[in-house]
Amino acid sequence: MSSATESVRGRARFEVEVAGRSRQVEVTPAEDGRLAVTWVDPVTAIHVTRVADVTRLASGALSLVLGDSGHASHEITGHETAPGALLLGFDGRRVQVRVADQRRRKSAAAAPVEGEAPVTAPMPGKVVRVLAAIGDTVEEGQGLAVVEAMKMENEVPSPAAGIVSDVRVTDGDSVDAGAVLLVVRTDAEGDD
Amino acid sequence: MSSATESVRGRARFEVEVAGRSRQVEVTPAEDGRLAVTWVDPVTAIHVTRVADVTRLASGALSLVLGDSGHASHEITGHETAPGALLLGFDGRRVQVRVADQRRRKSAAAAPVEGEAPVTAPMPGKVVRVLAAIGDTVEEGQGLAVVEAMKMENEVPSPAAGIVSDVRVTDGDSVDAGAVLLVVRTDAEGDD
Amino acid sequence: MKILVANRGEIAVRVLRACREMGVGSVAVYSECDRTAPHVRMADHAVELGPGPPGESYLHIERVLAAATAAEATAVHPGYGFLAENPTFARAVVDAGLTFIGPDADVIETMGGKTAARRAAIDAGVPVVPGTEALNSSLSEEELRARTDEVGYPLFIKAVAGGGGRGMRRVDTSDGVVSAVASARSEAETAFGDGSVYLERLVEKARHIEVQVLGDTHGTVVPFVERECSIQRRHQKVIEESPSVAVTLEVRRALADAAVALSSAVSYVGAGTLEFLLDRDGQFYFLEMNTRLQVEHPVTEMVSGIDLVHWQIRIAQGERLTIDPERALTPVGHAIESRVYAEDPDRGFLPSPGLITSLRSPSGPGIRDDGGVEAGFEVPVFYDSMISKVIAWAPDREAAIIRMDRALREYEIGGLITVIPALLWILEQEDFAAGEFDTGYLDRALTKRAGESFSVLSQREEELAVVAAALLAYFSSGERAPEPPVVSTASAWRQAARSEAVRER
Amino acid sequence: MKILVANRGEIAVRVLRACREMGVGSVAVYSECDRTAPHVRMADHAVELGPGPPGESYLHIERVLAAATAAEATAVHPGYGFLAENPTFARAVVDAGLTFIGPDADVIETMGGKTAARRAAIDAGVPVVPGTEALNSSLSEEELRARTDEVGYPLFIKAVAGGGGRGMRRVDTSDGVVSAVASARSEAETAFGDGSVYLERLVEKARHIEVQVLGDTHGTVVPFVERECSIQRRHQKVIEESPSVAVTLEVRRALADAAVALSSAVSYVGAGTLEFLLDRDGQFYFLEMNTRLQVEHPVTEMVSGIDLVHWQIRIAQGERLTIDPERALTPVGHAIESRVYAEDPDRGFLPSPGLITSLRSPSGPGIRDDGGVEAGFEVPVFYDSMISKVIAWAPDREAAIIRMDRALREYEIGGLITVIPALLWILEQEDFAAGEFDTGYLDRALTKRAGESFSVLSQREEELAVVAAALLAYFSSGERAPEPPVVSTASAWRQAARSEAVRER
Repeated sequence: MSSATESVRGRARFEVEVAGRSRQVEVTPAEDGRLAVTWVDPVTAIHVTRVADVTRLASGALSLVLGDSGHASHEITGHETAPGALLLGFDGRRVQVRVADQRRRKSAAAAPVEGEAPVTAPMPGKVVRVLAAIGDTVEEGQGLAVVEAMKMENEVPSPAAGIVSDVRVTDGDSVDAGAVLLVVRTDAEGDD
Repeated sequence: MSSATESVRGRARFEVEVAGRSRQVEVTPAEDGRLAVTWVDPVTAIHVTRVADVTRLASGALSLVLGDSGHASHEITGHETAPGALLLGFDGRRVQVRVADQRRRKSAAAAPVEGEAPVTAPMPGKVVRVLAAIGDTVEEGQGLAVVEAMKMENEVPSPAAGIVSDVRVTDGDSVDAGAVLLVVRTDAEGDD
Repeated sequence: MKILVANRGEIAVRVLRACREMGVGSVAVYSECDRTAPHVRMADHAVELGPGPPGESYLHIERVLAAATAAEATAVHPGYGFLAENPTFARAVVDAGLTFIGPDADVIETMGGKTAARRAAIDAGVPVVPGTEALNSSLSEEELRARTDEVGYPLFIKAVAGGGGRGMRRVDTSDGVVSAVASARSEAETAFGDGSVYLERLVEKARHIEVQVLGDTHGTVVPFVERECSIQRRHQKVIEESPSVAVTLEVRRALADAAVALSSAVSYVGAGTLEFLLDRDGQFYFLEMNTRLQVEHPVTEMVSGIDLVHWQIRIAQGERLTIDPERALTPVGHAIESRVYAEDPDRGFLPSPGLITSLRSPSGPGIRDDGGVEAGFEVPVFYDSMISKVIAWAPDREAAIIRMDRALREYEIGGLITVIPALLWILEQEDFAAGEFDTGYLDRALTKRAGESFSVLSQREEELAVVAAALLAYFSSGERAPEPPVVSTASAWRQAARSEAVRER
Repeated sequence: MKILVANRGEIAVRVLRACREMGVGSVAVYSECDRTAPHVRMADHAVELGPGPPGESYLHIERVLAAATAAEATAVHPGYGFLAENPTFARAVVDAGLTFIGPDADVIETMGGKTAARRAAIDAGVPVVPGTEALNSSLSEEELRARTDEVGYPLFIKAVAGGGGRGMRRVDTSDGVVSAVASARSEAETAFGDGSVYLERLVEKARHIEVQVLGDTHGTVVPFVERECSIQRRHQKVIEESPSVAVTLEVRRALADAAVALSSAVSYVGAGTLEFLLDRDGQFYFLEMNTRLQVEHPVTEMVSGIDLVHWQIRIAQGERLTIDPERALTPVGHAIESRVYAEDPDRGFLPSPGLITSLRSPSGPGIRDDGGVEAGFEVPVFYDSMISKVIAWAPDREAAIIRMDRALREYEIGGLITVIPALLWILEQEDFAAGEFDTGYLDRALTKRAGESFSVLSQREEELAVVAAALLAYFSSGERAPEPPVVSTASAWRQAARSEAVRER
C-alpha cells in the first residue's frame, strides 16, 4: 500500500459555515502525521491551506499547533448544540458554526414540512404559560409561550406570521432545549 | 420478579484486606437504592454494617453518604496499582488495600513458581545498571539493579537470598512498573 | 460547633472551606439534582432535602431543620439567597435551639422592609434618597402632585412590598404622576397583594456603592473599605470591585461613619452590607441593607486580608472583633470580581443549564476562583445561573483588570455556555477602564450594540474557526481519524533510546 | 517583546501567565512527551524540541535557539533548572541577538562557582561560613591539621567542583582529618575529574534562610523579606514560607543589607536569590546565590504583593525598579508553599510518574495553585517529580498552616501517587507548628518514624476504607452494578412535577 493511497484514504471533506459564509473544506493527512486543512476563502476567492499538528486532549478539546502560522498554538473546544451545529471555543471566544459531512449530507434528517414553522424551546426548562391556542392568528415575533429556567422567565416568540396549527405542551410541562412547543402554519401566499 | 430476588441478585462478596487484616465483605443493594456493606471485624469479631448512598462521579471517584454514621459524607478515589491492589484515597489519606472478587478468586493468575523470586521494577523508568549476573549468589536486600526515573536513581533490592537464575534486562532498557528485571532462585532448604 | 450550611453552589463551598479551616464540623444539605455537587462531598455530613425545586428543598424550612437534627448540627449558616434573609427561618433556627449565623430575626425584619429600613436610616442620621413614606391611598390628585413636586423630578414610584422592579414607575414631570401612581398601585396589588407605594427621587447617573460591616455581640461594629457594584445588567450585579475609583478618602470615611451609625442603631450582629447610591457630586444616599454575606464579599477579603466568613463564625461563637479598623478601611491593592453565569450572552443572556463536560479553572498569581461546580456536574435548571466567581487581585486597578482578562481567557468550561465572552468585552471597554460608569452603564452599552455577538471574529480568528470546525468534525468521524496514539511510559523511553542510538551512529 | 519560555511544567505556566498579563507574545517549547502539557496551549506559539530526555530537548541549546528563530522570539526566559544557570546558554542567547531574561553570563559564571561566589561575598564584606580556599594538594599532614584546627570542628571537606554531596566528608575532631581529605579528594576526582577540596565549618542546627533580590540595569537593587526554607528532605526543599519565625527585624535588615552589598558588587540584574545559613545565635553566613527565579518565589509575592516575574520582564525591557523598598521588606501576613511531588512517601519517596486520570486543584480564599499538569496528562519519567505548588496566605502563620492543610485535603489527583499525605503529616508536627526546626529536622523526623505509613488509619477510617474498597470493587464489576442513572434536565423537571403532584393529593 503506497503512502499516496494512505493519504487519499484519510482525506475528508466538510461543508463549514462560519460567520454566515460557507466553504468546502478538505482535511488531508500528511505523512508526518500532521493534517492539512484547505479551502477557498469565500470573500477573497483565495485558496487557503493551514497545516496543523493536532492532538485530542482528555477533556475532548483539541490542541492545535499551526506549522504555517509561526507555530501558533491554540486549544479548541467544541460542543454540539444541535445536529451539525457546533459551538466552538478558543482564546476566550465562543462561535457558533455549522459543519456538514459531505458524504452524509444527502441523507440528512427529515426536511421541515413546507409551510410549517415549529416553535421550539430555546433552553431546557418548564413551560410556565402557553400564550396561544390552536387556530389563533399570530404575528412574527409574538410571544407564544413562556419557558422558565434558572429563576428567569423567557418568552418564546413566533418565528413567522400564521395560524397556530398545533400546541404540544401545557402549563407546567418540562421540556428539553429544542423541544417543539407549538406549530405555526404560515400563509402559503405570504412572503416565503 | 419479586424485589427480594432483585436484592439477592445484586449481592456480591469480596475479600478486602485493609491494614494487613482480611475480611469477607458483602455488598447488598437495598430497595431504596442504597447499598449495605457488611463484614465481621477481624479484631473485635463484631458484625459491622454500613449503609451507603453511593454515586459514581464523572472523575471515577465515588461519593458516599453513610446513612448510619450521621450522614457522614466522603469522596473516595480508587486507583488500581496491580491486579487486586487498590490505592484508596479519602480525606487526604492514601491507603493501599487488596480486594479479591470471591467468585473469581479461584481462577486467579498463574501462581508464582515455587522457589523463584522475581525482582521487579518498582516504578517505570530506565535501567541504569544491572548489578548481578546469572549464577551470582545474592543476599536478601542486596541491590541487584538501579532504575532511574524523574532524575532519581533507585536501587532494586533482592527479595530473598539465593542464586540469580535469570537476568532479563540490560543497561539502558526501559521498563514499566512491575516488569521483571531478574529472577532469584531461593535455596529450597533455606527459610521459607 | 457543627454548622449546617443551608445553601448550595459556590457559597456553600465557600462556607464549608471556612468550617474546615476553623476545625468546626459541617453539614451540607442538597436537593436530589445536587447529589453530585461538590458541596456535598466537601462537608463532613450531607443530608438530602428533597426534589430540585427550591420550595421542596433549599427553601423548605422544616426539611432544613430536620436535616440539622439528623446530622446533629448546632448552628446554621444561611449563605445568601434562599432563606438567608427570611426572619421566619432565623426565628425557627433559634427556636430549635440552634445558633443562627447572622443577625437577630427582628433585625432582619426591620432592615428587610424598604420603608422601615429607610426610617431607621433617617433616625440614625444617615442620608436617604429624598422621598416619602407610604402614600395615603385617599390623596386627591392635587395633593399627590404637591407631594411629587416636593420630592422633585425625575422620581420613582415604588411599591413598599416586594422588589424586582414590579410596582415601580419612573415619572419625569408632574404630568404623568396621577396615572403612574394608579398603575403602580395596581401592579403592586397584583404582584404582592399590597398596593402601597411611596415616592423616591431618582438619583441620576448614580453609582451603586456598598459598605461591608461586621458587628459583634459586644456592641462593636467595624466598617470596611467600600465596594463598587455599578456594573449591573437589569439590576443584577456582573462585575464588582474594591476600592471604588469614585470614592475619595473623605467620602470613604463618611460612608463608614454612616454605616456604623445605622448598624449600631439596630444593634447589628454578624456580617451585613449597607447599599448606597453615590451621585456625581460625591453625595451618597442609603438604599437598603443586606443582612447576610454578599456574593461579592471576596473583593473586600482580598484588599483587607480579613476573612469575613471566619469572622461570621467567630462572632456567632461570641468572640469579640479584634480587627484593626484602619486595616479594614485601608485597601491594599485592588480586587475585581467577575460573576460567571451559565447564560448565553449571544442569545440575550438566555439561561443555559446543562452538563459540564470539562472544567479548568483559572489560577496562578493574584487569582482566586470561588466555584461551586465541577466536570461531570449537570448545572440544574432550578437555581440561579451563577456557577462561579473569579476574583483578581493586583497592586492597582489597571493590573487587576488585565489579570482578570488573563484569568477569564484561561477558564475552560466544556459543554456549557457562559457569559465569559461578555465579561471580556466589558473589561475591554474604555469607559470601564476609565472607571466612568454608573448603574445604568451596562444596560445602555448593551442596548447600543444591539445584539451583536460578543465573539465577533477577526479575519485570523475566522480562519482558525474554519480549521477548528473541520478538525473537530474530522476527529468525530471515528472510522477515518484514529485517536492520536497514547504513548506509554516505557515506549517513550524506548523511543528516546532509539533516537539516541540513531544519533550515535 | 516575544518571550520564549525555555522550560516546562508549572514554571513555564507561571511565566506564560505573566506574558499574557503584560501583553507580550509568548513561545512555548516542548519535548515529544509534553505535547499535551498545559504550557503548550497557554503560549501563543509552541515549538517541539525533540524526544523526552532533557539532553534531547530542554537542555539542547541549539534546538532551543532554533525554536526561538522559528517562532520569531525576541527574548528567552529560562525559568529554573534546565538551562537557567548555564552561562553558555545565556551567552548563546545574547549572541543570537535575543534578550536573556536574567543576569549577564559572566555574573552567572561568577556566582555559580562555589569558591568564586564565596570570594565575592568576602570581598563585599558579607559573612561566609568560616573556611578556606581550595587546599594546596602538597600540604603536609601537620599543615593540614593546622588548617582544620583553625577552621574549627565539626567541619566539612567539600569538593570545589560539582555538588550533590559527592566529594563531601564531615570531620568532628582532628583525628580523622588526613584520611577524610584523601577520600574526599579521590571521590571528587572520580566524580568531577577535579580533586580539589576546601574546608568549611559545619554550622550546627542551622536554618536555610534566603533573600530574594531584584536588580535593574540602572544600578538599583531591592531586597525582599526573607524566605524560610529549612524543611528539606535530602537537601530538597519541601515546604517554604515567608517570613521566618527565626528572623528578627534586626536580622532581616542585616540580611537585606548583605544581599544588597553582594548583589551590587557583582552588578546583579534581574531576579536572584542569596542563600544563607542562620545559626541559633542569629548569626548568618552566605552560602551561594541562585541567579534565577526560585521555585518558592510565590511566598514572597504573596506577602509583598509584588509580582517577581512581571519585574523580571520589565527589568529586561530596561525599566527602572519603582518598588517601595519598605513594602518589599515588610511582609503582610504569612505565606507557605508546599511542593507536590509525584513520589510515593510510603515507599521511600519512590518516583511515581504516570497518567493523571482526574484532577481537582484547591482554590478559594488565600489559596494559590501554581500547577503544570492536568487531567489526561501523563507525568513523564524524564523530568523532576514536582507537578505543582500550593501556596497558602493568611494573616498569620498559624492560620496559613491550617489553610494549607485545608487546601491539601481538597486536592484530588486521580491515578497518581503524590507526597500529599507526607505534607499533611509535616503540617501536624508540633515542632513545625512551633517553628522549631533546622535543615536536618525533616530527615531526622523521617528516620525516627522508620518507614511507618503516612496514612495510618484510625478505627473509623479503617472501617471507611473497608466500605470504600468493597464499593469500588462492586462498581467495577460492571454486570452487577449498573452506573447510577444520569438524570437529564427534562426528566429532573418531570420528576419534580411528579413529586409535587403526589404531595397535592
